[in-house]
Amino acid sequence: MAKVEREGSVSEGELREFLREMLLIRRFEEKVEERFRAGELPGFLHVAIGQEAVAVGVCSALGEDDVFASTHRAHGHTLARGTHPNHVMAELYGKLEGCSRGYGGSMHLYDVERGNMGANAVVGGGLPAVTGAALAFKLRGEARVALAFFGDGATNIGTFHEALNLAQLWRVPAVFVCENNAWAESTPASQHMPITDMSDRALAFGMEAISVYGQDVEEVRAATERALQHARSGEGPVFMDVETYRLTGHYVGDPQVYRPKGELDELRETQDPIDRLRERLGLADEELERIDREVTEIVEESVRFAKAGTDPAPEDALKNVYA
Amino acid sequence: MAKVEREGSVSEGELREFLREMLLIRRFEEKVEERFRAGELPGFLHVAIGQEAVAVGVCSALGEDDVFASTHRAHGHTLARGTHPNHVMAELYGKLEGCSRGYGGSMHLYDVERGNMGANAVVGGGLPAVTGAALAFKLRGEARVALAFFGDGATNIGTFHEALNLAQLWRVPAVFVCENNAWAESTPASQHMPITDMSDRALAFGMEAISVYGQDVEEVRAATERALQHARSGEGPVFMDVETYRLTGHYVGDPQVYRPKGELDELRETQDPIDRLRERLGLADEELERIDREVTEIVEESVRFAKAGTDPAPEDALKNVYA
Amino acid sequence: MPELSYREAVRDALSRAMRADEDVFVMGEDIAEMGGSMGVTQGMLAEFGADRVRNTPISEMGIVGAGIGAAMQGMRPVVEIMYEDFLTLSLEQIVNQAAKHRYMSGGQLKVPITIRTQGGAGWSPGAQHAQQLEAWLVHVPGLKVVFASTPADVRGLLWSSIYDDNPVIFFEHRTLYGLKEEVPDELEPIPLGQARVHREGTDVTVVATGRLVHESLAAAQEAETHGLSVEVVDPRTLQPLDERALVESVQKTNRCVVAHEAVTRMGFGAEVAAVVQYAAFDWLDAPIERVGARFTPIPFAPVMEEFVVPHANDVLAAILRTVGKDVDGG
Amino acid sequence: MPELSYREAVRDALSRAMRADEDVFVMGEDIAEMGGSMGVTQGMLAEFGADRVRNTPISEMGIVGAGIGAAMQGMRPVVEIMYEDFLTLSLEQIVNQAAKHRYMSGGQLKVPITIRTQGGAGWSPGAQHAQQLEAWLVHVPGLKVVFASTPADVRGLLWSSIYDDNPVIFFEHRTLYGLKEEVPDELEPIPLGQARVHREGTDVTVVATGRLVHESLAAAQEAETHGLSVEVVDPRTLQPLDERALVESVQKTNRCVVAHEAVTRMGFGAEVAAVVQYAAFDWLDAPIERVGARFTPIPFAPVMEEFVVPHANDVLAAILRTVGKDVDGG
Ligand SMILES: Cc1ncc(C[n+]2csc(CCOP(=O)(O)OP(=O)(O)O)c2C)c(N)n1
Ligand SMILES: Cc1ncc(C[n+]2csc(CCOP(=O)(O)OP(=O)(O)O)c2C)c(N)n1
Ligand SMILES: [Mg+2]
Ligand SMILES: [Mg+2]
Repeated sequence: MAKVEREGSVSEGELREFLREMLLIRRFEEKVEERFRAGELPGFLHVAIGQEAVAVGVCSALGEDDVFASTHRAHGHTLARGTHPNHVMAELYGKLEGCSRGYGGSMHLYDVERGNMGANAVVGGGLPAVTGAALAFKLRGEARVALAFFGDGATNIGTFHEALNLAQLWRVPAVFVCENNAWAESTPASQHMPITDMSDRALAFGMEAISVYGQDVEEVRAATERALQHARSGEGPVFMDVETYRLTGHYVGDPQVYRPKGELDELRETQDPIDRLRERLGLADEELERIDREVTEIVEESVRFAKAGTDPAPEDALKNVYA
Repeated sequence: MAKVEREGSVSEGELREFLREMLLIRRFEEKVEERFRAGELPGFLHVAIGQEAVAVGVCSALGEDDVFASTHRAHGHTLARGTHPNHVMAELYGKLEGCSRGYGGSMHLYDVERGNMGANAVVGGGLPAVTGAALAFKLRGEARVALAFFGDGATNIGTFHEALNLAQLWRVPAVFVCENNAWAESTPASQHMPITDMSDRALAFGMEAISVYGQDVEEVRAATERALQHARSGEGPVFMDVETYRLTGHYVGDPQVYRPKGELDELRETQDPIDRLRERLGLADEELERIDREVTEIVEESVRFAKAGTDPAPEDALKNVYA
Repeated sequence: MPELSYREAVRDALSRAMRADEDVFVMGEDIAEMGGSMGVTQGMLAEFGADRVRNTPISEMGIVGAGIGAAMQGMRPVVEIMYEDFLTLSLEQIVNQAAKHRYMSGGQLKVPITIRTQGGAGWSPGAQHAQQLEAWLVHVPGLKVVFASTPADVRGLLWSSIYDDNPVIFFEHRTLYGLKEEVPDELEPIPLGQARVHREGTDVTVVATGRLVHESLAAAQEAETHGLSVEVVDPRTLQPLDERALVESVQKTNRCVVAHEAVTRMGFGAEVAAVVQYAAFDWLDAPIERVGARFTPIPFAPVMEEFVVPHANDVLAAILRTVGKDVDGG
Repeated sequence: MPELSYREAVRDALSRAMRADEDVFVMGEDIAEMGGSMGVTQGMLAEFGADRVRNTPISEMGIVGAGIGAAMQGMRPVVEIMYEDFLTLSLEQIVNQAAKHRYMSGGQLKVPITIRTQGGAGWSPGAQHAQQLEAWLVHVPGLKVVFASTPADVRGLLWSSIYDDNPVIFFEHRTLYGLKEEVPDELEPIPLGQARVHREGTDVTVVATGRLVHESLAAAQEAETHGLSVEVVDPRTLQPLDERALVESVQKTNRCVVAHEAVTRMGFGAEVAAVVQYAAFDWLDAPIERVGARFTPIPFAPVMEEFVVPHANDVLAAILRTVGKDVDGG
């Protein structure tokens, strides 16, 4: 994982590393779409194509001992946190080598060693535990932060309200990252939220809020550093409203009948975080292709790894119910 | 029920009627405390001594077809809405003549004819139904408003968030009245809320908010009229933050070990809504005593009525489970 | 007679009720433009408009509660909870509010809401999208509980649920949506509280719900090759429960298997077993067998998922045990 | 040996665990200055301070979830849900999160949280403050479920629950808090999963939980006057269930009554009946009787409340039915 050199600024080398990570996530998820269509992947899958800068910007800022909880759209977060693509892909194939040993699946990626407290298939379901993890850090006097990813749609559920309210009341070191892609499945923000400025949500708790443009990985990184710093220093939790774009369907296979015609094409044209970073870096075509080949090979290898993985025995299902 | 003459202003006659109602509620609840101590009343009882101006100010503004939902602290709301004291008291005694036929008890006072959709013993439990009732009115094009009472403590529960969020999103004719007495049972606001200005809660929904001093019945009445008018005219719901004071324990019998010494005496001295209104009206002692005798007799009669009431047969318990 | 899928049958019941009656409306997450996560309400937005096919935010507690409030004001809302795992989020409203308002008010109110939801394993949806939780609701006085297993049943029962004056929790099983059946042109309401005998038999009674009705029918077929005549009964309504139908069947066959996809422990089969052993004690020639999911969350990997939830062979094995035979000949 | 009330016994277990171990802390509504709505945590704020006796807002979902998060980070939180009726608000976190994190992660995590709650009828608390919902939790793989009926049991079981590495839902019964008993100076942990035989007998086994343990003991006493020797067994842990203890008892007595305060339909007694009829089929001389609340919400008026929930006489009547006698002589 990239190390922070100076707060609020990232070296060119790191930015290149970010590009590589974002492209890896992109290619990984495109592969997921492809393998799903090929009928190889069971379960419900949600890719975050278009949202890679959020995953990379946020996760690169996390300290080694920090923890986070994710959502149904978790591949990017998990990869950006450093879980090997082989183990993520193996999970999607339901193999024992998967990061959840095949028990979880795409919506339940865990990597406890790396502070991944788990992706959640219940919208908002992971938020209270982030407050609680942060409470544990505070009680034990540890300089760690717990961070939550969630979507704009998740801000409508009571769990969100209770988790953030408690976090602020107790001034725990937590950061709440709203990946605001303006859609909850097929439901546009206008149909699911009575406000237009997402950061207004934080006002109900008097919580520090940061709004950031999420297609720019540098901005996300800088904002996350500020948020982590605030939380870590004992000043309480932070709400991050991250404007981002889902450049694909809600789930893999989604025909997106609900999307206004042309929206997707236009967004792909204007809101691709990888294009943006590439321009920022002034990356030559061959340089990009080199990186692309590299990450594509990693992704291909992850599929090979996953397919060659071990299927659980049926009776393995009886394990891990109780400690 | 008092009729509105001009918006935002109440005649002297009405104010006297308010005083009478407030005093009736006060004497009723003092009697409840007394009868509880005498061992006559089963169940969990919560009186609203000190909060009478909210009940009367709000309920007097409601239109005949409006509906409301209440809380565990419901005697005042129910009486102010015009349910006969006999039927409220009979309910507390568990009699068939009770406003809930003896099935509900103090925390579940209903009077559907008068638009009382029920008091709720689950904090926040009645809020979504108020949104839903208002939705029904809107769908049917009826000029009715649904109103919810709840406490400051209730603003911490997810139900609150979901109910208000939906109400605003759907622009339904609902009014949410927070009886903000700065205590949730034994827990002071500082221990249960991360904000000091309750109306900040409304910002998360972009909801119209009105703050009002709840010990002044005229102010409550005027604010409620404004809120109802807003809601009824289709402009959407309103959040009312009503500052009020609980001049007694949380429940009847509460030793209030948690209350700072002296707080209660001071509040009783400075925050009694009945004293205030009496001064406003410049009411002579004998006039007050006359009213007091009148309402006291009503309360006494309600106890006689209740005690003479009919106990349900044990097997009556099997009725009313299904329609 | 038109052929309808289970999915279309649900849609048909909803649409007919909405045509017949302005008080009926549906609401839920992604039910409008997208037509619901299982496609059940597809096309309904166009016919009924956004007010009556109401797309909602992710607020399971709020939308159920809003349905309750509308029902208390005389509407007949049908609220969709996308996955029954999310009933956990609205249970307060279902159990403390919908189920009790009538009672707590001494009969002043009624709450004619229908809450549709679906669940089940089968496509590796994982531990939080595959539970079968109907047993919880059966434990709650004031609720009715329906679990339909065929297109005709789902249509007739949903209609009756919508027009029932009580809160009804209506379970659908995800893997049944594609199941097709010929149904009459006219919708025939099916009264709540009536079991359906899917197959008559004399040796063993299988009481099954949801997907397990079909697994049980397959098992019954297979049992014939063992010379056994198996009766398959689907209670359809779990509350009120048609106890008499179950008991009479067992009094005829003297043997009973209960089968559902939910976890066996404290599952609906426990109630059936308790009822049947009580009422048919003198008739029973063998212990009542329960078939249900193993006591684990639903795992993701298909091979484990398959192992955890019951299938026809599990029902068959239970049938054979009741007559003292082992699956592997015995 | 000191005499402790059930209330004091809970407090004693909590306090000892908190003294022994910095990772243990308690949180809940009004548990600090007020000492909890039932007075269980009185005095603990003074000893342990506000960080570890954490007063919370009314956020049942949030505080259970916060406990889960703290537990995932190695703490052993004990969260109090003031009334078990409010479990309905936190069930998503209990069922989808606490119970499943370990499984969904393939064993990477544990969630050693204890959730204490209390309920029960008896003082006219009304329909939303008197439910007994333990059966729901027994249906959920990944949870352990405890329901203690005496001071010694509640103390030893709570200790074991706190130190169990799994989420434990710990039920207390409101009317038992004043019950006193002599207990050893040293706290003796009671392993989860062990039933307790309260009274030996040879004619009928009564399996009872919570308040009904005491009602059953009274009924057993009374049954002696009918010449009957009644064994009373309290499973204490409902999950894992000590099936063997129950079955062995019934294999000895050949008759079984199950008694709890929860609604009979789909109550814990259904599971016991299903287990016992299966394992002791050849031993049973009479149908298994279930004693539980009638199928209604809990009414307010004392005379109705009394009628709805079961008492010693209901248990006695069931005992007599198992031996073919009527209460009113027969
Ligand atoms: C409690 C709950 N309700 C509904 C769903 C079904 N669902 C899964 S994702 C989703 C939309 C989530 O939207 P958002 O939070 O904005 O995240 P995004 O998908 O945009 O990343 C819905 C409704 C769920 N998983 N959990
Ligand atoms: C969901 C829920 N949690 C806890 C309780 C117990 N309880 C009853 S009243 C109360 C305090 C409510 O405070 P507030 O909302 O401010 O109302 P007030 O009592 O001040 O009128 C609590 C915690 C409850 N009834 N419901
Ligand atoms: Mg979104
Ligand atoms: Mg208050």
